[in-house]
Amino acid sequence: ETKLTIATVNNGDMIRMQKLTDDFTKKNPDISLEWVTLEENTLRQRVTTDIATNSGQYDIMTIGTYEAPIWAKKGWLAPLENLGADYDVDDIMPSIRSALSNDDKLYAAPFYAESSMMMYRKDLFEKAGIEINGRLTWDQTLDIAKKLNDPANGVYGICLRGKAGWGENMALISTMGNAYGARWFDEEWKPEFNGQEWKDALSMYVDILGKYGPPGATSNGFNENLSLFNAGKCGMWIDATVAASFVTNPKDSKVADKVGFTEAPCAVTCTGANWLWAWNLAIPASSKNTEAAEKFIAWATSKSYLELVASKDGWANVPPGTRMSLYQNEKYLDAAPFAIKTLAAIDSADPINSTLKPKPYVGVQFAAIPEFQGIGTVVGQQFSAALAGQVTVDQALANAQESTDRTMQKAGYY
Amino acid sequence: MGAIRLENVKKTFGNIDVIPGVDLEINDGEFVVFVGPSGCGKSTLLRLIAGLEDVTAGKILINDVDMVNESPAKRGLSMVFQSYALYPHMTVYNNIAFGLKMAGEPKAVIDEKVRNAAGILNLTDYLERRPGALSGGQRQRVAIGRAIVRNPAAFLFDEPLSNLDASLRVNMRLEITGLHQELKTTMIYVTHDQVEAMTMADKIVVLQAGRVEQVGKPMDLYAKPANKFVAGFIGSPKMNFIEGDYARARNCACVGVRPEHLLLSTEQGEIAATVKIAEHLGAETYLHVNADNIGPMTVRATGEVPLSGNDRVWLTPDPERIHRFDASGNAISN
Amino acid sequence: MGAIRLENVKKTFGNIDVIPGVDLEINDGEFVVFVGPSGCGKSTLLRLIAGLEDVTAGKILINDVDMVNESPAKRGLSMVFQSYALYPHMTVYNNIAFGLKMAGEPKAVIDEKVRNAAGILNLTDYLERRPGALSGGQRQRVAIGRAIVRNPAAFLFDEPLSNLDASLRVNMRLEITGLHQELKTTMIYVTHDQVEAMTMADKIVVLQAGRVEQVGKPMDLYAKPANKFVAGFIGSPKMNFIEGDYARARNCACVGVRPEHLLLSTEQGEIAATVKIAEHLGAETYLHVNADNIGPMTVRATGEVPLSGNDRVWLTPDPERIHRFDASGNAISN
Amino acid sequence: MDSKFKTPFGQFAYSVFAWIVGLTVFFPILWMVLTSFKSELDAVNMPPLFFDFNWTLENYSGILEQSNYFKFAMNSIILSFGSTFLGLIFAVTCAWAMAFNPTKRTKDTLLWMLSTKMMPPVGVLVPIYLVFRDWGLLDTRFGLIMVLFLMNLPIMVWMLYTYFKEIPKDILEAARMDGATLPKEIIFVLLPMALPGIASTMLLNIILAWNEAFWTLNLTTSDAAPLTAFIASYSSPEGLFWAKLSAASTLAVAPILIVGWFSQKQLVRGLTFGAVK
Amino acid sequence: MSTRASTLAGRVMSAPSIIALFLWMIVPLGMTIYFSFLRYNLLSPGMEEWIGFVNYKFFLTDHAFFASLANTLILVGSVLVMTVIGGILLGLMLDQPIFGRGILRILVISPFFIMPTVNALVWKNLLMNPVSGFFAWISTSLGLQPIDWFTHAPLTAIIIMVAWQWLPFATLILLTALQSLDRDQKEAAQMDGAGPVSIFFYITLPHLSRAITVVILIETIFLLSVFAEIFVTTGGGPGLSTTNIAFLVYTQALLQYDVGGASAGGIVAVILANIVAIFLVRLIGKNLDA
Ligand SMILES: Nc1ncnc2c1ncn2[C@@H]1O[C@H](COP(=O)(O)OP(=O)(O)OP(=O)(O)O)[C@@H](O)[C@H]1O
Ligand SMILES: Nc1ncnc2c1ncn2[C@@H]1O[C@H](COP(=O)(O)OP(=O)(O)OP(=O)(O)O)[C@@H](O)[C@H]1O
Ligand SMILES: [Mg+2]
Ligand SMILES: [Mg+2]
Repeated sequence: ETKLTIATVNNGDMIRMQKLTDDFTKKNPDISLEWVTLEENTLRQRVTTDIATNSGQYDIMTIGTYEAPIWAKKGWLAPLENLGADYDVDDIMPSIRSALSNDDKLYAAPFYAESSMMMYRKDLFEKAGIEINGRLTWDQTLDIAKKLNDPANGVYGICLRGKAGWGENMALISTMGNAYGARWFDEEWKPEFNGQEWKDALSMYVDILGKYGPPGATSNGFNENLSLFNAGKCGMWIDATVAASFVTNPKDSKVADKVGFTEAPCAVTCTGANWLWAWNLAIPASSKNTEAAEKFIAWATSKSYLELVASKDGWANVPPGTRMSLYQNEKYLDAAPFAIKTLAAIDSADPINSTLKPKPYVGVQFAAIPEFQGIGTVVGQQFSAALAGQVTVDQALANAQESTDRTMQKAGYY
Repeated sequence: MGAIRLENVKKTFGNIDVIPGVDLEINDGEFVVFVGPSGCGKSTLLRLIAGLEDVTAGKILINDVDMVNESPAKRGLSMVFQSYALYPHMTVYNNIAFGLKMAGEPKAVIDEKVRNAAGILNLTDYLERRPGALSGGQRQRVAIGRAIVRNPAAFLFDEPLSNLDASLRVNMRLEITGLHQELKTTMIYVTHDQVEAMTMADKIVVLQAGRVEQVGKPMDLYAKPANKFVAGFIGSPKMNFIEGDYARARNCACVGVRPEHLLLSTEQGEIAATVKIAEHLGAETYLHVNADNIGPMTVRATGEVPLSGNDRVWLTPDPERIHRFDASGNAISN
Repeated sequence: MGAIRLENVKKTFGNIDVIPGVDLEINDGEFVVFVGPSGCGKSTLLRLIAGLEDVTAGKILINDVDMVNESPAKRGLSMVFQSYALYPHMTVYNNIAFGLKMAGEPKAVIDEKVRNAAGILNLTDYLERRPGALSGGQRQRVAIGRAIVRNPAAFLFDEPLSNLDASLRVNMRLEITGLHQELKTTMIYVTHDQVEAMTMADKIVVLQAGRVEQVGKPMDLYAKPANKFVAGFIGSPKMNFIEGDYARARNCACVGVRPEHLLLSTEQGEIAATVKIAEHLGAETYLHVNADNIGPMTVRATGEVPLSGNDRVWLTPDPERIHRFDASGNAISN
Repeated sequence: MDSKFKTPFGQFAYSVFAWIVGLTVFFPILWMVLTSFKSELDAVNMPPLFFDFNWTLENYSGILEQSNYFKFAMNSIILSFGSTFLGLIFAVTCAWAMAFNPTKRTKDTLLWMLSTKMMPPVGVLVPIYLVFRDWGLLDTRFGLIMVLFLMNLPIMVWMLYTYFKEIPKDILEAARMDGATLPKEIIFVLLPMALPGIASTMLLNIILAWNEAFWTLNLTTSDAAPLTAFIASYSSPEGLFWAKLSAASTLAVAPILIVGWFSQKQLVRGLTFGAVK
Repeated sequence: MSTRASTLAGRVMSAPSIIALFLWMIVPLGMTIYFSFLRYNLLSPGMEEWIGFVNYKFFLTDHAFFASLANTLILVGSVLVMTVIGGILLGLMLDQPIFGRGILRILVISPFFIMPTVNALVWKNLLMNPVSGFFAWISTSLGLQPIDWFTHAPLTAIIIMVAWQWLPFATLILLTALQSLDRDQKEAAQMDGAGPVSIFFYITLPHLSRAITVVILIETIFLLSVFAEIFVTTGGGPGLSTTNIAFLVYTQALLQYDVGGASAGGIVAVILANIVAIFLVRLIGKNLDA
């Protein structure tokens, strides 16, 4: 009997998968599964330590689109070459697939994928007489937020991520930066926070969230904002497309039937204005159970898994964003009113060409280099300090520039 | 100036009558000693006077003013505790000065009084030390110094010497007596050591189970104990009590003879006895004997007596100094 | 069976010579008392014999076998500690039985011995209690019981009574003496109480600063102290020492007279003095006097003497019992 | 004067005041437990719902279904008790030596021991991790027990040392005279006498080991993962999660809280670190 | 008991602990010192190279270092002050007769049993959340603006959480110390005319000094490495406002995977901790006969 140790993140889709594994173990009686479920940051730190030290404690790891290319390039991941005949690799969304491949080999299979978009309260928009025509700009969004903001009644104009972290506030702010024409690094790998683009983007962020956001925005991440939105406290919310299924679920959401969806706002450009992220399953090269692990990955990311979920929990709850076929499935489109917008967002996010000016790195809302986690975290902290009013926007940018510069220098980029 | 009067003072803890009712008159300048067996309420009575415990009923008059509802500090008394209760973190100086500081006296006055007290008690060289760095006797003196400076109406001592070793005890006993002669302040002194009681007191109060058994001058108590309890309690070694025929022959329930009032002879006498243990102290000899028909008795003889275990001796009580007690233990006057 | 001989036993702590070298012979069945001022090395010497400390040099022979390198248990001695050192978590029974258990004796034997010891010590009713529920005297007995059951070659006592109150002390003193008479085992007994030393010992060893000052029978030490130190140490109240002209007139550096060897008169005598404090104990009276040209002296008079402060008295030393010392403090034989 | 409150009313009023203070201190825990019985929507309700909500066990059943709580709890028990017992063996002998056979360096050694605790764990994570990997100790209970044991050893030694110092040497010497060998002396005499101190040392260490979250999280994956790892999987899932989080939190702290409540007398009695002479 | 045998036994019996701790200290420390001179990113294994003091230079010139040093000191200092004062007050409170004192004491010491992670989660989400937290409700009920703890007073929020956790510890130790205060001493002071306040400042407080020292020592050891509370709530932010040394080293080690830099940081932290330790030892040497 083979025991697979699987590290997963503690989000709803993954937890649902854990509950459905009977289906897998019935088909593969010689494989047993051991789950290690962790909160995102802890998970990342655990699996990274494990893989980097070649400790081999996990057979399957849940990793993001950030890690996948870096690790694949270092040869830390086993290529997924035996996913089976009916797996249909070509059905995977191209943008995702390219993000997970190296030298044309797939190193991780997407479990679900997301981009970002705007969720808004149709009822409030209607009351305020706002109509959405085409893609919004950030300036327009600012106006709308101002109109919707009504703290006395517990409604805030806009909810955005404010919690520091490269996967939290920086995901959003990076896409804002992209929209304003900024980039993380120039072609020489020098950080560019001293440019006007970043200043515009950050000023807008601090302005809109500081003035029309909920209190405590600096500690709001995805979860906190989801709670707020579900409790009916946000007029708009720009965040991951996966949120769509939660905010429309009447069990958790007070506003399930009042949510509208639209693309994330643009500014000078729409390139890179929405991010691309996927949680993927990968096998560390150190695993001794590669074969069984691949079997499991094939099962968990297959089309039939989607059907399995649909049969148990309904189509609205299947993991979104990974397979094109899903978006051709009428039943899914019926059950998920947000499906089209999600597809559009994911489709339009290109990890390679996500900035107005050329860039040396891969990734929309991150740069897929090992140093980025640290840099992103530090910069994220500076930006949340700016949001908290502890430092000015200029100061925050200068600090970000300095520390990023130091790190890149220390890492030997120049 | 400190005359203290207790009028029907009662104290109960929970529902235990610790002091069922005590009347007592203490004159100004008197040295009064409370004695009694352990647990008889000596400390309790003292603490009632000090105000550290509330009385259950009764009056405590200090200089004719009822102080029952006053706080300890207001009663103008000073207390020396058995454990000394020095403040371990303060220097000797500050220990002595503490009460004056609390009373808000000016610095100069405090300084003068402290140095004065230290002078009386030979503590001048130790003023800057902490209690931890003092010997037992010195600590004791600091505790007394603390009491002196407040110029109290009366001093209260609760077994102040019982933590000291024998020879130091003798010295401190003399010092306190000397102090009393010098200050002439009323002192109430609790002890269960008869030697202290006998040598120090102007007046001894013998307590038993919270009741006053007898009040009087030491020599009166020694010579004319009011009852068997007092007779047995005062004097060391303890008085011999003889019951049975011997007592009946003398018209009483019990005859008491102090060990020092037994005439010893190796030839003849009233009571025949066998020596069990002879304790030779040089200046005197204690004989623990087994008297025929009577049982164990103790004899105290002056000087060195060449007797040892199993020797036969004869004892004759000094007829002048025989005590007789009735069946309920009260003395029958001769 | 326990004869103990110390041969040139030395002990240093760090570089302090606590015992600079002691020779001592203790015969089988003897009751030997170590006395001396605090810190003189009594406990250290006892602990060296017990094996709780290593000697720095010298031999300790128990029944003629050098035990210097044996562990305490192997020396076959029992010790009674000042603090009793009872095991608080064990019953009296187990406290007494512990040593036997450690020696691996069979249950039945242990039981018999424990009950036997308990019988001797009147502890039978308390065997199931813990030490916490015993009185001071009972605890003391348990400690002795623990020592007895092991049938030791000798008992070692380190101030076993100093934690007890005065009257209990007298009783326990008698009990231990009785025990010695019964068991006839060698006993080494440390105390700084002269009464204990005088009354209990077959042989007293007077120590000062780790050195043996004198060894002898109690009465010999009382009557013929080898030097001023022993003279002052043995006897209570302390011997009066008179120096100056008075001594010079008697061909020595210092004359010693015990308080009980001073004849007291209110009319005439050798030395005129003024009473400072008179302590009336009933059976005797201590007078603390200030002798003209000499200074403070103590007089011990039998019975009640009607004197008090400031009375003039005259003292006459008993010429037979005068002690004379040379300049270095050694006694000059009369 | 034992009681400052001469009237029953004074004492009652004071008691009420004290209870208010006490409940305030306790409130976060109370609130956590209450929230764990709410539905997610009730949990975020404004104004907060105190008792008049629909009590539900669904958070608990959800958690017990989703993760193997008992495995985590069992690991917590094994790790905290195991490291405590192991620590006790080492600490008792060491403290015995220090208290009864002190050398000139004893005090310095003790302080040095304490100072080893001042190293920030993150700083040495990588070295330890590498050592653990090479020795195959990752995700083993044994490895974790070793770490927790070493982490708490200085505190244990110090606590026991302070208790032992208070035991009169005489008694150990008496045992020695009675012929007890060293192990017997320690087992039959020293340990029973120091029992309150040992009990509270054990308790404190169980608590510290139970709550240790850095090493237990970083050196385990599943086999040896204790409740700290369990809670890490609930700390922020998607959606409304306060009630579920509260339930998970309650489950994570309940065992130790109950142990603590039942043994608080021991803890109170012994937790002095020699601060009381 | 200073026979050769027992001295030897003492050596032998303290050796295992000392050796174990020595290894536990020296092995990682040695490795850490070695790593601190390397360019060593965990994500680039095999690329380690000797770079001398560069890691130290970077760590010490980082303005994050000074910010986190200050934060560490503020955190430790404030928590100490709060727990000691709070502990004394609670100790005094619990030292009086109260109806149900046993249960009350249980309530008061409960926070000590709570895992730091849980502590942080509960405070952050259930209590301090500015929108639906309990404190927000109190503020709104009082007609005040809810405090946005983690934006406007993040360090204070952390301090409160940590202090809450350690308050019972201080209370317990101080309570035991209070109970050991000789009744005679208080009574002597009463006889000397001292009121409750004077008794507290002149008698009780000096009596507690030893216990306070112990509380300070033990708490400092744990407070220097407060981590979980920060990790769960603020992630060191906003800005650097809640980054302490331990967290800074964490960001180096597990966010940047810069083992070299983290090692240098760790060594710096060890040195700082030892400076604090020397400080404490002074304090203790005076107050504690350890
Ligand atoms: N606070 C108290 N609560 C209940 N009983 C008490 C209290 N204080 C004293 N007692 C009881 O009152 C009685 C008298 O005690 P007290 O201390 O006055 O005796 P004592 O004569 O001073 O004894 P000792 O010579 O041992 O000091 C004892 O039986 C004691 O147990
Ligand atoms: N372990 C030790 N280390 C250093 N010095 C010691 C030690 N034990 C005893 N001493 C010193 O040895 C001397 C003799 O001590 P010992 O305890 O034998 O005296 P003692 O005659 O028993 O006194 P006491 O009557 O006070 O009990 C003292 O000066 C003491 O300070
Ligand atoms: Mg008393
Ligand atoms: Mg001694």
